[in-house]
Amino acid sequence: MQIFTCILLVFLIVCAISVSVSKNLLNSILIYMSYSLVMSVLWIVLESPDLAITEAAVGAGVTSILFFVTLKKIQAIMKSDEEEEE
Amino acid sequence: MAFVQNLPFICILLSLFTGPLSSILSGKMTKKLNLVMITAVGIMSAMVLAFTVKSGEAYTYMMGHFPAPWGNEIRVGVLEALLATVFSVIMLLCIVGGSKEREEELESTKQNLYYIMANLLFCSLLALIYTNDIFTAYVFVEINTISACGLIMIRQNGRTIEASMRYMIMSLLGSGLLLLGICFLYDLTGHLLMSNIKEQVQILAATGEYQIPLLVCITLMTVGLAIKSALYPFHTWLPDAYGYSTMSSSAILSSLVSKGYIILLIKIYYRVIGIDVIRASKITNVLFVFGLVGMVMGSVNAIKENNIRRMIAYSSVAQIGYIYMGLGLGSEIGVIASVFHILSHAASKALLFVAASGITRASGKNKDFASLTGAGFRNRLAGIAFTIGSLSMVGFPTFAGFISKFWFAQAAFENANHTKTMLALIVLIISTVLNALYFMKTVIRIYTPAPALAKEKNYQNITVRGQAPKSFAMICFVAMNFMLGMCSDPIMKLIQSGLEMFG
Amino acid sequence: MMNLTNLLANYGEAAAMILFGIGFTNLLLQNNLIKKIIGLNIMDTAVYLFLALKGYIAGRQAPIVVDGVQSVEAYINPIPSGLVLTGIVVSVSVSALMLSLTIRLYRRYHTLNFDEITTMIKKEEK
Amino acid sequence: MSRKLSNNEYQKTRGFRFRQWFDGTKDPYLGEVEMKPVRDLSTATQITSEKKSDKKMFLELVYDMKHNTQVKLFRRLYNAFAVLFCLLLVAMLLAAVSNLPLIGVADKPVNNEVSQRYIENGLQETGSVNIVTGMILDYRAFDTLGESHVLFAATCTVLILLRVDKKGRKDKIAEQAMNDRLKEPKNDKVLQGVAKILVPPIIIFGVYVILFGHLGPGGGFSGGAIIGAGLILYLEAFGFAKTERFFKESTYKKTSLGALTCYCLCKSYSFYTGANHIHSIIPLGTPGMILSSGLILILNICVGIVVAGTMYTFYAMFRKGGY
Repeated sequence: MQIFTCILLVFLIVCAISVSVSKNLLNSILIYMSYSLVMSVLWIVLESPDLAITEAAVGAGVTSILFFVTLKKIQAIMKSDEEEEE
Repeated sequence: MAFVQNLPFICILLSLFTGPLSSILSGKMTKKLNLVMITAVGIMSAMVLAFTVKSGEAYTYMMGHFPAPWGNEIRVGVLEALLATVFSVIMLLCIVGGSKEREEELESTKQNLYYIMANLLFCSLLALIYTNDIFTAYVFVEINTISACGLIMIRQNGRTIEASMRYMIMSLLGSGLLLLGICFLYDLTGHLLMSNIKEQVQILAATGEYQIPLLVCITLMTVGLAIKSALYPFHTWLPDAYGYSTMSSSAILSSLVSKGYIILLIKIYYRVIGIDVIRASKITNVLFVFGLVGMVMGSVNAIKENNIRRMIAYSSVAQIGYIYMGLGLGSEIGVIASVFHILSHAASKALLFVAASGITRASGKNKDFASLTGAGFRNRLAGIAFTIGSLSMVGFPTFAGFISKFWFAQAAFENANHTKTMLALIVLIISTVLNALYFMKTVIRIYTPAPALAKEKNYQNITVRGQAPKSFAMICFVAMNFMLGMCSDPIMKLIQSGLEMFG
Repeated sequence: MMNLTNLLANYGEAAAMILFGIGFTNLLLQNNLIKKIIGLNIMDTAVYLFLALKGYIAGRQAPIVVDGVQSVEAYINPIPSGLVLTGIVVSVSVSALMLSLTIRLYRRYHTLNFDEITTMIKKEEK
Repeated sequence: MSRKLSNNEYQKTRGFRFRQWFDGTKDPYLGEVEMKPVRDLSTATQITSEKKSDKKMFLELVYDMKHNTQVKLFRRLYNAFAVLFCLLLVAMLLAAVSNLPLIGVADKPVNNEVSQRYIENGLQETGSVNIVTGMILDYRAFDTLGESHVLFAATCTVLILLRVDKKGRKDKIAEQAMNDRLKEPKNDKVLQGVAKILVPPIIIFGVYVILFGHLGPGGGFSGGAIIGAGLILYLEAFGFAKTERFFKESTYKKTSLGALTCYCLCKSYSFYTGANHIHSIIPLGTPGMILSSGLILILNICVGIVVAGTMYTFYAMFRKGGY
């Protein structure tokens, strides 16, 4: 069990670092999403199922959706700007 | 249990509930609701104050069916009731004073959202004042942050949105540190209620266990709240946020919001960790140094500023420096002076913001100094009010600011550490001179007659009746400043007895 | 100062602190607004991980009463879970607020770089 | 070759297609599925290099690099100090952690009389089988009351920032906000099919999580978020025209006001009776049944409604600036 926890923790740290390093915003968001999922697995390991459900629904679900929508919105604004320029 | 003892709880619930209720009402109705609510809370807090002064001791109020270490609690003493009363008066006057600006600057469909934010902000301030549970304090700190951000950005232009982003980033850093500090403290003591944590911390301090984590946890909470209350190196969000948001927001933010965090810090020092442990940890010295730097640097920046609102905002940075300097002296009297300064600064800074908006309205809404020339003649009441506010800030006798500076000096004199005494006194003098420089510069400018300028730019005179709500607010603020300045003794006694109840 | 054997035993908390540091650095230093917000979320979840580890006791079960067993020896500490539950909701609302601020800023200044926005505002003023 | 079919017929069978696909001679689906034509790589690199130089020019224009070496130096120093500060912070925290009580051990300050009472008497005192739910909605209900108002406050700030008020505004921003769906495929068949299958179970699961919050893991927050996610999926598949039939801004306001009012009233009652030592008349019921644990079920439903509405509102505001 300890080894499993350790692997998850290392994965979390790797995710957190690669979020800040990655050049592509979409990649960062995807990595953050997986970070949240791993976190919710970790919470199941730590015997807190309430937290795991909430983190899976809120952290990996809704927050990530909001990130995606923001990115999409930004791209939409970018596109309409480009059209205007043309 | 007397019925009066229920009132703090009713105040919190009432202000909390008016937030959602405002969401379905129209703009005008919400304004009325908001004013009625704040007035009611003010009256109730005054009754609580009378009750606690009479009974002479603090009491705790169970939030739920479970006693102390298991359930939530709020705690009511003289200091809490006093702060709640003063805060509700100031909040009411700020909202009244800025009503015209709000109508002009905000979109008509977003009027009621403003009052939702104001109600929730007020509720969170009350909860921060009264709560006896450190995690509840964290939750309400977050409400406070979000609703303050709403108040900043509701007037929408690029500046305010950038300022609120900056504000959010800084405050979130602060609340992250605060939350981590709370977690450490919970791990060390196993409690979340302030009184129980204190007992455990006393035991830890006596046995010498967990010294390093305790120190780290004190540091985390102090730094977190210092960031949130804009102590000098963390003040970068402040001038933009206060300078460009609508007037009543700036007044509320500068006089109440940042003070709410300082009060929470004082509460943590006295009721959670215990002031002896804090003194032994030497964190007060750090606060002292940062306070001194803030006092000077805030004033220097204010002198450089060419926009009257931003100048007042930078002056807030300096005044927060004063408060932290008082805390940093580490003595009882220093803290009393700080608490008094919180009240006096709230009264005079709100007055300055209201008066400054009156002056700028008489100058075609220009905020730079050149167009303010002679504004004191065009809007006489605002000119007088601004002068009084400035005098109070500088520390002219008979006004509130003088008393707090006097007590700061007194506290510095009585300090056992002579380097601290010398430093505090020197910086007090320097800062007062700098204060006088920029405030008197403004006062002289608004009383320099400039009929040519007024004619050329077609400025209009504003009479007292032409700005009835603002005049009312200004007169009340001036009266408050006088009251705090002339009869400060009873208030000082109240603060002293309140702090004793804290301990 | 540093108690290394203890630190190794507390490896979970150490990892949480490192995550906190990464999140804090991102929130403070990243120029990109979206990465700043991800940093904020990482920082918050790190604190929650720290708290959840506080409540964990090896060999005990989640605090949901099974078969009427109500002894302390059977379950882990429920308090940290409750606190984290509160915290998660706070952090989702804060990040929604930050994201909407980002959209507004992008709409006006057409960049996600906070430094560029600041310099543009300064130029505007002049 | 021992093939029964003639060559002509054989070419129509799946086996032939499979073989062709396997050999890589021809893609069997080419021409049947729409595919984007592959962009020429050389133009792409050209575009990126152009963009890079544009960016550089822009940066030079904004920062005025030539004349602003001071600013540059300041930024570098600032960054160095900030990194140093963060490293120091982490070191300090690690030092503190190394001195904390060990994890996974029962004998430490956190496991004191507080958690003991929650575990030992929680079932009798709150009626909730899930001790965490009982704790946040009964023992420490004031926190949770504040928390649901955090959500409400955040929704209001998002409304302030992103709501497009239609009244007589036809400027660029409003149009941009409205038009962002024009560039996407509408009525995507695959998405709609998946949504038709998935949305009902998601919402039912959310309702289950809310209603069984006091009996198992879950509760108002997680269940509300799940329902919100289901609504978001529905909206994404079928568009705003369909959702407007049952969810408008006024719906959100009324439901959340109703839920928060109910929450405030319930909790005021229990706070008031608790503090004044009046016996509460609310029955706790038999633990383990769905209608049990006093106010907790009602509070969970209220919180669930607020959270679901909030999540949906966030999404709708981000998407369109309206419902």
